Amino acid sequence: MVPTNYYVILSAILFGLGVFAFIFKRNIITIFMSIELMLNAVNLAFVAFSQPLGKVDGQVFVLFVIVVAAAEAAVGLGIIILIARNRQTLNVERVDLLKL
Amino acid sequence: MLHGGHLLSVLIFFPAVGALALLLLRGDDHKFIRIIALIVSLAEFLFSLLMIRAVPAGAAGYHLEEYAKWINQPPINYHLGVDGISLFLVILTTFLTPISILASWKSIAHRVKEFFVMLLMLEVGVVGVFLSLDLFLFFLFWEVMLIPMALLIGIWGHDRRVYAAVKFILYTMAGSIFMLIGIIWLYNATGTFDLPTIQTLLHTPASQGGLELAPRTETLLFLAFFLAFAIKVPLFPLHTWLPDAHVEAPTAGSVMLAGVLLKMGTYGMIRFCLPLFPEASRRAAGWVAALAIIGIIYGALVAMVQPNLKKLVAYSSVSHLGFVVLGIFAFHNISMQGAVYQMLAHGISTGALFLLVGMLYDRRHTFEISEYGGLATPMPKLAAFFLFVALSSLGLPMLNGFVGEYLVLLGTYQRHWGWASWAALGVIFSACYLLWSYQRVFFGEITREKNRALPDASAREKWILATMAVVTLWMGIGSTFITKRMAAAAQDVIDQVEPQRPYEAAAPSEFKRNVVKLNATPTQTEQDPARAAANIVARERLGIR
Amino acid sequence: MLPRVIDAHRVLPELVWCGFGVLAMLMQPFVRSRHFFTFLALIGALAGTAASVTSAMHAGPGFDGLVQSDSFSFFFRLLVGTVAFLVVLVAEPYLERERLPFAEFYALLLFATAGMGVLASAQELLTAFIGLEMSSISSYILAGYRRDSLKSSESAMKYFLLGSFATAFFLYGIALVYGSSGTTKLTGMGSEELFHSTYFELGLAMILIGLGFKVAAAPFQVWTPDVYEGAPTPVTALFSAGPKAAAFALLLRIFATVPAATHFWFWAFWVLAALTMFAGNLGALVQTNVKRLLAYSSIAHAGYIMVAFAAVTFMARSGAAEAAPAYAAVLFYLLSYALVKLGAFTIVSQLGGAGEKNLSLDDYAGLSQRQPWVAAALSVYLLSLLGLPVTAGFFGKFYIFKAAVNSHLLWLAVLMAINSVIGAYYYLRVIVVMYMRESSAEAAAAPPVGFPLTVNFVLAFTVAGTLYFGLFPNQVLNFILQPTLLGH
Amino acid sequence: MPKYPMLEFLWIVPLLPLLGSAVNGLFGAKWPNKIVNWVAIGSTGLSFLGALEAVREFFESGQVLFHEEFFTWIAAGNFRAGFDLQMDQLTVVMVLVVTGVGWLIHIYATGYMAHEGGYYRFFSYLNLFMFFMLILVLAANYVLLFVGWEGVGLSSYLLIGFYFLKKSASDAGKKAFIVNRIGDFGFMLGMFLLFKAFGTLDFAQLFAKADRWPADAMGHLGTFTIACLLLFMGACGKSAQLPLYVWLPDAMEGPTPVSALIHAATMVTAGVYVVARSHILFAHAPTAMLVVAIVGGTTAFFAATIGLVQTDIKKVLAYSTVSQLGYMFLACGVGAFSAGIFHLMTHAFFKALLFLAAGSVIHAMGGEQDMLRMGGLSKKIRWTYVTMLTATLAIAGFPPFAGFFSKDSILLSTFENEYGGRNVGYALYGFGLATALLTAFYMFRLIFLTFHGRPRFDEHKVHVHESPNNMLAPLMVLALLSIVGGWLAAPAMLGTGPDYFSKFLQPVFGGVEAAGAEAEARSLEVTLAIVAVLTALLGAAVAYWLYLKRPEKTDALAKSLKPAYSTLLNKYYVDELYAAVVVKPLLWISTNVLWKGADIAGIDGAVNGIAEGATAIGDGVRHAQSGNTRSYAVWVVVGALVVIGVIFFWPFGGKAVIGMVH
Amino acid sequence: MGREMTAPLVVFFVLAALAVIGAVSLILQKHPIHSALSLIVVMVALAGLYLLLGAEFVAAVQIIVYGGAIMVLFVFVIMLLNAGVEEHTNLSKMAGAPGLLLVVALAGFVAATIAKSAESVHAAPQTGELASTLEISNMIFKDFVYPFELTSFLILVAVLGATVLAQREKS
Repeated sequence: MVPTNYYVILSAILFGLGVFAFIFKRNIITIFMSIELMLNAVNLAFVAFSQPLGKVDGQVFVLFVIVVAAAEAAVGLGIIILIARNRQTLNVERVDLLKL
Repeated sequence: MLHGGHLLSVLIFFPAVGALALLLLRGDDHKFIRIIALIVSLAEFLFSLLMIRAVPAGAAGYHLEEYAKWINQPPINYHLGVDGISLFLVILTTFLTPISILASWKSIAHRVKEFFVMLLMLEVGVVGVFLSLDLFLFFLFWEVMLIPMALLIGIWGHDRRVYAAVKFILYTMAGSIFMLIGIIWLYNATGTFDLPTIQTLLHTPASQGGLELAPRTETLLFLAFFLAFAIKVPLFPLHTWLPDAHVEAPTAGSVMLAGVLLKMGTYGMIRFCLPLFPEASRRAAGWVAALAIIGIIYGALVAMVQPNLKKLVAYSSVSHLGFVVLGIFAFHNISMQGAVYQMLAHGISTGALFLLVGMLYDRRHTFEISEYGGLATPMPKLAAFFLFVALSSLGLPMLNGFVGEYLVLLGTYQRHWGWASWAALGVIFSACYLLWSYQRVFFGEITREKNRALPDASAREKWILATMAVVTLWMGIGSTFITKRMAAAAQDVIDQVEPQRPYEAAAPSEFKRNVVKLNATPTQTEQDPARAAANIVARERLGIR
Repeated sequence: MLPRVIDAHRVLPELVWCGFGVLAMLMQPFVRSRHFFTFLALIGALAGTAASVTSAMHAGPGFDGLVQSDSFSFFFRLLVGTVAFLVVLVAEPYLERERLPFAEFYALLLFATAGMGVLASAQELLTAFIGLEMSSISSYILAGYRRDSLKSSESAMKYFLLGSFATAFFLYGIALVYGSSGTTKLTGMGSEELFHSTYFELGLAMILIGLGFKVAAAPFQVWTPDVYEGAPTPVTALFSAGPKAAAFALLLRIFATVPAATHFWFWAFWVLAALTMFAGNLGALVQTNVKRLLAYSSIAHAGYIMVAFAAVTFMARSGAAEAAPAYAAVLFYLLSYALVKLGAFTIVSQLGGAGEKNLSLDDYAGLSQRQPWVAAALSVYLLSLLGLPVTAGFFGKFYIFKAAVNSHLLWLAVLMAINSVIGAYYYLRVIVVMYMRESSAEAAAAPPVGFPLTVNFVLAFTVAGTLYFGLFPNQVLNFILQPTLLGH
Repeated sequence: MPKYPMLEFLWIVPLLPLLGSAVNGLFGAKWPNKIVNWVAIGSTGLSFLGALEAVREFFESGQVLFHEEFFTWIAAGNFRAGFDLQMDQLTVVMVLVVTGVGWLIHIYATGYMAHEGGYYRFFSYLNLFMFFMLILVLAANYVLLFVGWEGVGLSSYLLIGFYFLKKSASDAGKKAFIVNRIGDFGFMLGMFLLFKAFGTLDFAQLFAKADRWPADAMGHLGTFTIACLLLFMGACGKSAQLPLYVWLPDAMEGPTPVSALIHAATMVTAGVYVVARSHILFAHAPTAMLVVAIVGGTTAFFAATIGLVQTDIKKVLAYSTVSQLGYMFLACGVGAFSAGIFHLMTHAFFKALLFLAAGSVIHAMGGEQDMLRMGGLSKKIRWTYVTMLTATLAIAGFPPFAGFFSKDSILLSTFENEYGGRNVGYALYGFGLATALLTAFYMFRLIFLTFHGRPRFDEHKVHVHESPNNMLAPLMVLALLSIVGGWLAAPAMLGTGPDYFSKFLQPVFGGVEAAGAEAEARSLEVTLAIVAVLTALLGAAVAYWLYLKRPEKTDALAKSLKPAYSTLLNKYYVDELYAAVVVKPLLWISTNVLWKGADIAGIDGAVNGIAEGATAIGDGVRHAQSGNTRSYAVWVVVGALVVIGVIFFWPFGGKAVIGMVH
Repeated sequence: MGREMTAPLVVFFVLAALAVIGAVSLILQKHPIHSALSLIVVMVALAGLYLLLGAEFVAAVQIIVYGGAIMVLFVFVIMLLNAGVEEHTNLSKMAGAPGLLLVVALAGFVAATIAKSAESVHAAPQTGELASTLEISNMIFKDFVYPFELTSFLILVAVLGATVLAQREKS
């Protein structure tokens, strides 16, 4: 059997990659995708934990997270469209009017 | 729980009511505003005089106490009281306020209503500070008072007023925030903010349910309180806000600042530092005295070379307040009374000096000494008043400054002759800077044409100055009126710092007029024959009467 | 195990707010009158606030421990409800001035409020997460509500990206906590074992990261100034008062319920508090934009509140009763702070003028001459932020100091003291500008900015509250200090 | 009706001049001179009469010491300073001198100042001076004495700076006050020490206690010695002794009556009075006595040498005053207090006379003070000449003028003085005698330069005229006093009786001066007197030779002794020395080190530096806010690391909080 | 690792490798579309892992909602906005090398901590039974009915937000 730790380590790696992606990508959409990656990592952790605990609530949480992710996606893409329309760019580094 | 009616509450809040009334009344008629403010402040002064009756000579402890519950978690109470020390400080405040109002009669022309509102609010804060017996309440007034003062400086001041106002408030806050921590610490240790209660607890041995502070804790607490007060005084080297604040403040602001606000610092030392942390006070005394002495000499020397008249007076305050601090930390009942007296005297003298400087400014719009010269010719009356005030400030006997200074030095000398000797140098330097500046401003030929036609003191100015002069003279001669009322309170403070000093513990006797000295002497047996003969003659003479 | 009526009672305020939000959404195509929506929103906010009374009367755990209706949640529901109510009042003239749709704004506002209510009452991490998302997502949208404004949209983007980023941490923390304790209910995390669980420790760390972001603790605070500046000012007012309070509420509940949290978080709070105070105050020192300055000040105040949290940890050792003063410090501070910030941003919102152009400190020069009452009100707020007596802010700070000193956190208290002085400088700067500088020529020539009745009501309310709590904090404190505050 | 009304209401004596001062000061500006005169002269005259009556009552009551407490002025703890007046024989002398001479000078001043502006002001100040001087001499404790002490200093300041338009005048006034303050510094410390030691500052109690204390050993800095030295420091300031004498010559900037009254007859002798008043203390401090004697003797000689070459008529008299004051201290220093007071009294007469006469000369010359521009005035202003000559003879010590007797008794006491078994008297006597020589020389130089020889001024421009009667009358009275004032001591000199003056003061200073001195002692006295007279004659002769007989030699002599001459002319460069060593460095340090250095750059710099530092950090914090979302994310990661780092790796006790001991 | 290589383990490693590769590819791809596709790979791999964990309902939802709906939305928006290859602006220093170090430190620490502490997750008593969908629905509609209801409002908010934000100006 696969030890739960393996899943959790994988989720940590994916989460880390998500963080990494968030920082290194410049395209807002990609950055948003890296958030989705992080959420996926979390989901993996939930499911992984729920299995040895013998409870399904971990899986339920995943469903909630997916719903929330969907909601976030709707709003986030809305915001991205807004930015693209206002700034004519999707490069996050060009959106830095507010600073200092 | 009320003992003496609500006089103290009235004293604190009456000016606030006046200010509120001013705020709501029409704001365009400046004369009307001024008169209302003056009436309010005069009435306040009269109220404050009523306190004198309630503070009998020779009675220690608080009088006219008021007590009401205010906040129950933590238990903060509205506790007021007056003793011999605070009594006269309050009267000084209420006296200087109408004077300040009169002094601002003409010179404040814009935002008149706000000005007088601020002045009255300032009075509220200051009187509150002096009358509070609850640490929290004290702190509250202590802080509240900052705002009107800062606004007085910042709105009606001179060129660098904003800098000065901000500096003033930041300096003060920097100190007081630590005091707040100290107050809270005390509360945590004692469970109360009530000053007399805390005092009792701290002076009761732990075995009897009192609180004994560890030396380190006590020192830290002492420092927390002391820093706030030292900044306010201001003690060297925390004084640099003062010259700026004074120079930039309008006349009334300077008068209140020098006359009353600085005293809050020394009052705090007397009321809190010494009684609450006697051990730490004793340990710190040497350091504090050193700073005070440095302040005395340093303030005087720096004052001497100021090209700016107002700054000169400001630095002279540093010097004078050094005497007060020295007197307090000499832990001698004579010097303590001297310190309190010096506080009052400085309030009057320096207040008057600022009034005069302000009057000069009203005429010439400058504080530069070099702009003046020879003013005695066009304005002999002002010159005479100025000299009078300068003399009182430099401690000429029979004027108010002497009594305090002399008592401080005398008392200090009894404990630490070295301190007193160094401090007495200030007596020389004060003569230097005051007379030198006086010479440069008033003596000699007129060097600037503008000065030739300056008008002499107006009737209003004459009344203000004459009042100040009368008080100066009265305080110089009739000092016992004040000292006998505060002696017990001062002794009380000393007893709390150093309870084991019996030779001064004897309650000061009240001196009656015409008691032939030889009868009053406790050491009759020590007379030698020749003197004894003189005695007999003296007694016989009394018998003849 | 179907939900009972009493469960509905215990979450009634949120349901009411959501309900009114839905109502506003549904009415939007049919009603054109903006006053109608304002009215609706006001009633909604009030109704929800009133409903919190019912739910407080039916105190107890709801939905089998997902939420807890107790005095604590009652306090926060009242707070966020009142904030929402006041924000509606502030927003009305703003939306009209900026020509923005009403219904959606109010709906989002009510949803956000509901989210905060959930956060304040949640006793289970997933519920809390949903609440957090509700308030956050609404907030993202509200931040970008002025679509045509570059700043507003940028603000929304930054808030959204970083907020989601932080949420992921929070969520990961929940996962780890869940993994180690087997539950997401806070009440289930009392076991001694958890003190030694590394997963749990890491999970709590992650949760702290997520919530630290929400409350703008340094070094997570970076988003705050940008978002606050870019968002429409009434929304900024909401941000500074509402979500932050709600996030603190959740933190406080975790503190109170999970012993291991107090155990693990103490030094983190110590350090974060110190960093946050300095970051906020030092950053604010050099600001010239009032809105941004207030944003930095928000950061600083979060730092002060976190000082109290550090104290909570310390006191909680001796039981909930002992920690009560520290809780009280937080709650009272949040209350006073919410009032003040709301008032301040209201004024900023109103003075900003069309398109929020007049936000610079220079635009406030001579305000005391032009609009003395407004200047006076703003001064009251600033002095309260500064912590001067007779204002609520003073007691707030006082209680925090007290809590810190009680817990022997003297150094933290000293750092806070230093920060108070730094803070005094920039608050005073605003007052100085208002009172001691003369208006610019065009400002003096321009007619005074109008303050409609609604805004004046908000100002009067907040000023009165600030002064009232500054003089008589008794009632609030007595309420906060009751032993059953947290329901257990 | 009380038995002794004047004593009972002794305060009236000082109060009258104060009232006069106040009335003139407040209302005099609008009054004609005549009314001002009436007020001023009336108040002092009444005061003089009151003093006389008080003295009469004092003797009638037969008291050793009259003491009255009028009211308590300062009281704190066990300290009390009352407005207490006392009267004993010493006071009697002083009071009569002060009121008497003062009154005469007031009268003189009405003439002298008749044409000056600020007439009322002058008399107001002068009356104020009388008030304080009376307080000084009547005071029954050191504190009240100090009131008078400072008060006369103030009056002196005001009067020196009377011509306030002149910078030199106001400078001189300021200088006088400040130098006096330096002395007062010592005086105050002396008082503090006395209070510490004896618990009182009342003369009677203090001296009674002190009398029973053991005296300090020789060379031992005990309480008495230190206290006495400190008091003497005050006396040095007030009485212009080395090294604090510098103000007195400058004080001549004041109007001449002021110089006569304050800077010759009364105020400057206050130091001598204080030493005499404290003689019990000094008697317990032999070292202090020696110091007094040495300082007195040195000053006497030192000032006389400067007097030799001065050309300003008032300056000569000023240095002469310093010198004579030195004489008095010399007397006190050797224990001859009554001799000192005796000289104080006679000096008051003849020095006041000298000044008034000089004033008359100046008046006659239309304000000219330089003796080199005078000459041959004896015929034109005959009365002035006669009176001045009388005074000169008196000061030079020719019998039977007053100065002869007082100076003689000082020299005699000096000669006999011992200190610690060694006779140091010879040295002091040598100083005294040398001073006498110099005194005779410069005084006759003054007379010869002023009144004899050819006029050295333009007689067409300067209309020399005799002074009015109200100026001459006081001159006459004082001339008379300068002659007869010393006769009280004559019987002792002639061997026909005791020294009545000493006998008079005996209740104060105790059993001194054996009345019927032994023959040996008297022969010594006579010998010394002859020596002194011969010395004075020598001085006068040299002056005659140098200034009348061979005036051309003067310049030659001056040239040949150039360095010495210019040193003297420049008063040993003491003023310059003070300026260079004390004043300038002090100002420089105050300005550059304390004010601009410590205050502005140091403290304020530090404060502002902190503020700027905070702003700079704030700017740094601000720059973390780059506006770039990615960098914000990095900050979030940093924060995550901080949180995790603190939770997992906190070095200070880590998570052990829960277990932390209270 | 002294563990025997069983079949599930092999599957795990394959899927894990796939997920990691997908994630790395997401980072390395320059074009958003490619990144999106990489993300889909990750999601699919995770769905496989869910199956391996016995959570087939979640796996299904993962594929349908995540891989299907959400990612389609992403791709749609990318197309709509015509997003091109990522620009290379180098404006933020903070996001450069120090950022890399920090992230590595964070991820490394988290992974290491988890790896180190096998303690809390009890040695998996693998039942092999799949959690029934019924169980899940029971949970959602009973235990978590309140958050579930709240999510509906959340969706509402999202819809509202999307319309508010993305609608064209009515000029």
